Amino acid sequence: MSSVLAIKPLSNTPASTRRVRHVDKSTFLVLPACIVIAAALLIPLANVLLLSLNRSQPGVIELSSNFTLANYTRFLWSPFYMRVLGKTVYIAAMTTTLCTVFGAILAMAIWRAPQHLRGVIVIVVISPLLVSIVTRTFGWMIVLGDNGLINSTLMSLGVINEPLRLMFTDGAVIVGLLHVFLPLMVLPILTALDRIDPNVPQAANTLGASRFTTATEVVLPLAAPGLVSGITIVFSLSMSSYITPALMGGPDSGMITTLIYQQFVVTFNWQFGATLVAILLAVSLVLVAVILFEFARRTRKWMVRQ
Amino acid sequence: MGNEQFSSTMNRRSFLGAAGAAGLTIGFGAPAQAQSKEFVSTVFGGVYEREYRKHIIDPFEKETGIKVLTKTGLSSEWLTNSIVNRRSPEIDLLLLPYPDSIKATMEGLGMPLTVADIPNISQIAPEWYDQYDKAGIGLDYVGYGIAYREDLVPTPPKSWQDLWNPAYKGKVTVPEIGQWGSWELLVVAARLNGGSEDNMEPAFAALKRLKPNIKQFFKSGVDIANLLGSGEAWVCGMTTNIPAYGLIDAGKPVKFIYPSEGAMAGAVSYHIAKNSKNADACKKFINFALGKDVQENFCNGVVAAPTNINAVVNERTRQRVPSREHLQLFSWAKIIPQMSELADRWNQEVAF
Amino acid sequence: MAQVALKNIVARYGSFLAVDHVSLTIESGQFVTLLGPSGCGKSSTLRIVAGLLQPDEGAVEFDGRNVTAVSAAKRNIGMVFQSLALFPHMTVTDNVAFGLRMKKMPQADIENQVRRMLQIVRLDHLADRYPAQMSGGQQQRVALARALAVTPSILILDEPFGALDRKLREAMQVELHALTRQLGITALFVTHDQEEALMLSDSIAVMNKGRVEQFGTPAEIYRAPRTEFVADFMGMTNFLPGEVVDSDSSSAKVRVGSAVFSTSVKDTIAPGEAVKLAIRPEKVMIGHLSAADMCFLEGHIRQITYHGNASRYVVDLPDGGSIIALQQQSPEASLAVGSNVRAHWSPEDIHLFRA
Amino acid sequence: MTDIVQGYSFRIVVWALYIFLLAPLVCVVIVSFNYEPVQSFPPSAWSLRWYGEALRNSNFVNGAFVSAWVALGATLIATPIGVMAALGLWSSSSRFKPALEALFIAPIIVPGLVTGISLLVALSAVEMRAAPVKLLIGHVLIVLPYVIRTTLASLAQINPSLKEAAETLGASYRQTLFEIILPLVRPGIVAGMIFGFILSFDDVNVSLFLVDARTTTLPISVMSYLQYSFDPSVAAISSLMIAMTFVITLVLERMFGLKRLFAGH
Repeated sequence: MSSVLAIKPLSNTPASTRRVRHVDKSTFLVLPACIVIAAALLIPLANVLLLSLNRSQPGVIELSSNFTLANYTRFLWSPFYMRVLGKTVYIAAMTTTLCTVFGAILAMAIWRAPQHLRGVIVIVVISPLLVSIVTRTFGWMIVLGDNGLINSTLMSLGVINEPLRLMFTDGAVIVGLLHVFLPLMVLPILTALDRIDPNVPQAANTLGASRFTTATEVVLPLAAPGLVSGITIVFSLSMSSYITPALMGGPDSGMITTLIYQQFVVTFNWQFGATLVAILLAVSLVLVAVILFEFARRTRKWMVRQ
Repeated sequence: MGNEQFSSTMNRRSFLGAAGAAGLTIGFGAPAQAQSKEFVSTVFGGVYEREYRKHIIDPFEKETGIKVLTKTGLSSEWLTNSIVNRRSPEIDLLLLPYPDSIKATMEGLGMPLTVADIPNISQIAPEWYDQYDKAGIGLDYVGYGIAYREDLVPTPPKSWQDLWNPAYKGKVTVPEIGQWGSWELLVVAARLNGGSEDNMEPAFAALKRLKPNIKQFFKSGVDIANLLGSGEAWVCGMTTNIPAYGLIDAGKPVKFIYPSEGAMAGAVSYHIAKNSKNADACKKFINFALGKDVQENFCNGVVAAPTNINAVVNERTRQRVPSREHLQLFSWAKIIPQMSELADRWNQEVAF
Repeated sequence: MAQVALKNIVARYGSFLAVDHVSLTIESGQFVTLLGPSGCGKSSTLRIVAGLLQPDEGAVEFDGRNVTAVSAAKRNIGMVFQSLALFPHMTVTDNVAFGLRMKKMPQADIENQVRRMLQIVRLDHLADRYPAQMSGGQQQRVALARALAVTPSILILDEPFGALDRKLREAMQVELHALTRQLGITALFVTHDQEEALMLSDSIAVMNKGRVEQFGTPAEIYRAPRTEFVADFMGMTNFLPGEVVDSDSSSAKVRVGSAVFSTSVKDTIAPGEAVKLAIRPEKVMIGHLSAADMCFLEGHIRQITYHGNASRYVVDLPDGGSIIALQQQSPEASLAVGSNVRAHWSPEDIHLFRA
Repeated sequence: MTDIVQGYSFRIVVWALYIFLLAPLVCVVIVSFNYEPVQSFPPSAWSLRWYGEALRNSNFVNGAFVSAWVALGATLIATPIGVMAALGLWSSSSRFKPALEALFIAPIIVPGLVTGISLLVALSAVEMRAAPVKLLIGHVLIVLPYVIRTTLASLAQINPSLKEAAETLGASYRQTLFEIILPLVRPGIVAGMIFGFILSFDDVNVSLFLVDARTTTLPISVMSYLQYSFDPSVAAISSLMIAMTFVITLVLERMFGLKRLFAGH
């Protein structure tokens, strides 16, 4: 209902947000980052992605001038590749959703914790990032494996007779990704929470809101910039994650990156590998843009004005 | 007037020259010299690197004064790097495993190696020279077999065929496509079912039948150690002796066998980059590494079989590596061109 | 302190005209208020004076010097924002000292000036507090001290008391009034509250739809509103439609319904013209009778509300309109809801506007 | 009543999350003290053997230094660039803003392996062969998105009139930036730097194609080591990393107070 209002042209924004000066400064400010990304990522990447327009030729990495869309049609007409793409998006979406929920809870717990405990809790939260992925996976195997802590506990309690299959499943991939990406969600939300006027949640309480309602309907919307920051980072990383799905996933938990890896370093089919990268990039960018746009649409009216 | 023009051009040219020289110095790390004092070689990590250093690099450096800079990482990266930097190689000497060694051969990355340059080649079993089109030379080989948990399996496996034993339901681990052993597994599966390198079709039907038995496709040696060590998997369907004996030596109830049909071979070989500026040093080094004594010491250290027919390894090593006669070799040159398709079919029919 | 002049200022947002040819002069030491409803352009005008917004046309002059192109940072102004905009990471002292540091004043002078300012706003005991640790009124005074510390050419206040409770607000108004007069500050104040404007200002500019409808002293604005809008905004809530039946240069006869009233006018209004009569509610009296020289309309009381010091009557007129009266006395028993009464007022309390 | 129930369930979930985060890591730390030469759990005998082994491994030690320098260098280069970009995005009302935002996330959308290969090809083409430079370029890409995103999140919550207030008090754009805006967004910048540093330190995929014989990072050394050895020295390295982070954090806490790092005021 409010969408028509929300996408009003910028010229209609209220007087106090209209800036006349510094517009040229903003161009100057984003320039170095644009140059870095263009020079270090876009140009080198374009160089490789152009190969996707060549016929598949394992072992050949030079661009030829015979362009074709064969690789793209091969992808798009294959139910198999589309299923892998679907699975990739599904796992990334699940990871991001769980990460958002639990990240918000953790961030609020840290926010409300006494100052002197904060440092310790923050280290607890970022510690998964400090352990090499291979050892981390081994840790998960100890916890989730057939003879792992969870299964042996449940079996000794008589809850189950056969070990549950926890490791090497899609669920394990999501758990593994959640584990390392949680810090990337918690810290941005936390920094956003720290800017909230403590009176605001109290005001909600006085209006009869429960703690849960206060948290979800008052506090979190105010931390929206942190949330969107975390969501875009976690979603992007999940889409492009390779090692965790490879090590923790089951026989059929492969994601697009698994195939990309194969094409680039195993079969040396860079043409098709580049096609997969182009498709992954396009899908991820569109989905991230949707997230950013949706966020902007929902908060445009109150965000900048605090 | 004319002179001024000339001198300014000169100045600019000499400035550019100096800048170029500075760039080269940064680029190559050290200025190239007629008598190479060092070269870059690849090496696997862990125990392999330790033994390699101890028995080959250190004695070689001591003897010749040539420094060997080692690059670790993944063999597929070394190969990619060499293809990309073909004109001006970053890696002088490639030590490569299957199938990257054959890919390098087919890509023509390596320069021809001759007995004249490397006299010790004459002592090397011909298969480790010929399959690289004489542009590469084998250093050592290990065997692929089956590792299993003695304490957990109902009946111990004896042949490749036993991987399909229904008693191992959900307890077998085999390599992920692209991992060491995966192509060998495909060839074994094809051969067991009337196929060959030229007819890989039967492999897929066989692997589809294997699927119920598969717990997990392993992605690395650590995976094997973790899966077998923890008992998550009982049987590892295609592994070299290295991770298997790693577990056995650690006291795990693991056994390793070479199946009755024969062991698949895992060989590593040297390839000198065609445009290497340090080819002389590399040749000296290869000759040193292929010498009988060096081979014996090194192979006893990493527990591998020597390629030098005169080298005799100790008892422990002999028990753990397959004999030359018991090896099942196959034509990698026929498999490599099919790899992209094979991987695609594997993904669609076996893995996903 | 400086004289500040706006010359024919225009500001647009796309096709929307926010400020429509505004010209205004604020004499040195004067306290001028821009008064108007929200969206009338008063905030844009104020931001143009501050240099936070570039006008599309026109010029801003400080002491006759054109400063239109000068940035806010170089105009030497002091501004109190609606949200106060205190720097949350700085103590009171650091907040007040900020502008002086920007001016590269020697450290010792900064300390003196900050101390003096905090004494003026009576906050010297809270110098090391952070804004978050202070009450709303205290924060307000910090904002004021910060703006005044730089001895600005002009003090600009953007509805600074909006967030305060009534009592605090009144206290702050008194304080601000005393302070500006004591220091002889040129000030530009923005509010939508007419009482606040009347109390604080030397002059008031009433704005509507981007234009200044009237500029004058509080007394002028209050007593002699020049337009219907100003009259309405200054609390003349009774508007009766009428028609001029006879007029000369100083007086006019106006018919309202069946009644005809005489009133004095400043310029001639031709007979037959439609007009509106405006009368302040406090000038309207309610009774059963009225004196002979008074104007009156008859109707019946619809509503009576008690306001402590006054009673408010709504009298419905037979033609469908109504009239509001504010009486100082308590309601009389005879003046109950439903009773027929006369609403009457003196002819000089009538303000006439062309409809 | 509901508040009490909600309070308890909140606390239970939070504790469950702490356990979730720590459980696998505690297992790793326990494994690192195992005497056995393969990773196994629970340990049969305790020992510090693998710590000694890990610290004697020159590849690990040198790799740790290289990783630390590369991560630090990349963070120091990327932070000003990223903060500038975030400031630019913040003050911009351009139509291209969403596109730019997406562009700035692109480095983490592209799989690291592909970034690495692309850089290898491109840098070889321009004859850039110094591994430290190549690694720095790759790792600046790793760090940049985190700094931009977290700074942007902090900026979004600054009251715009603070900027104007500083301006009316005579502050130049630079002074407003350094005295008002940057101190207020410091928590966001610090969070971004921490992520950037850690993820750069931990990176395998981008670095794999950029290291050379002289300059190899710790994660690459660890990965290579695991090709032929399966002992707990890698678990020991990981445990050392956790311990070191604890120590560094404690020192930071003593010196500056983490409060100041993670909170605006």
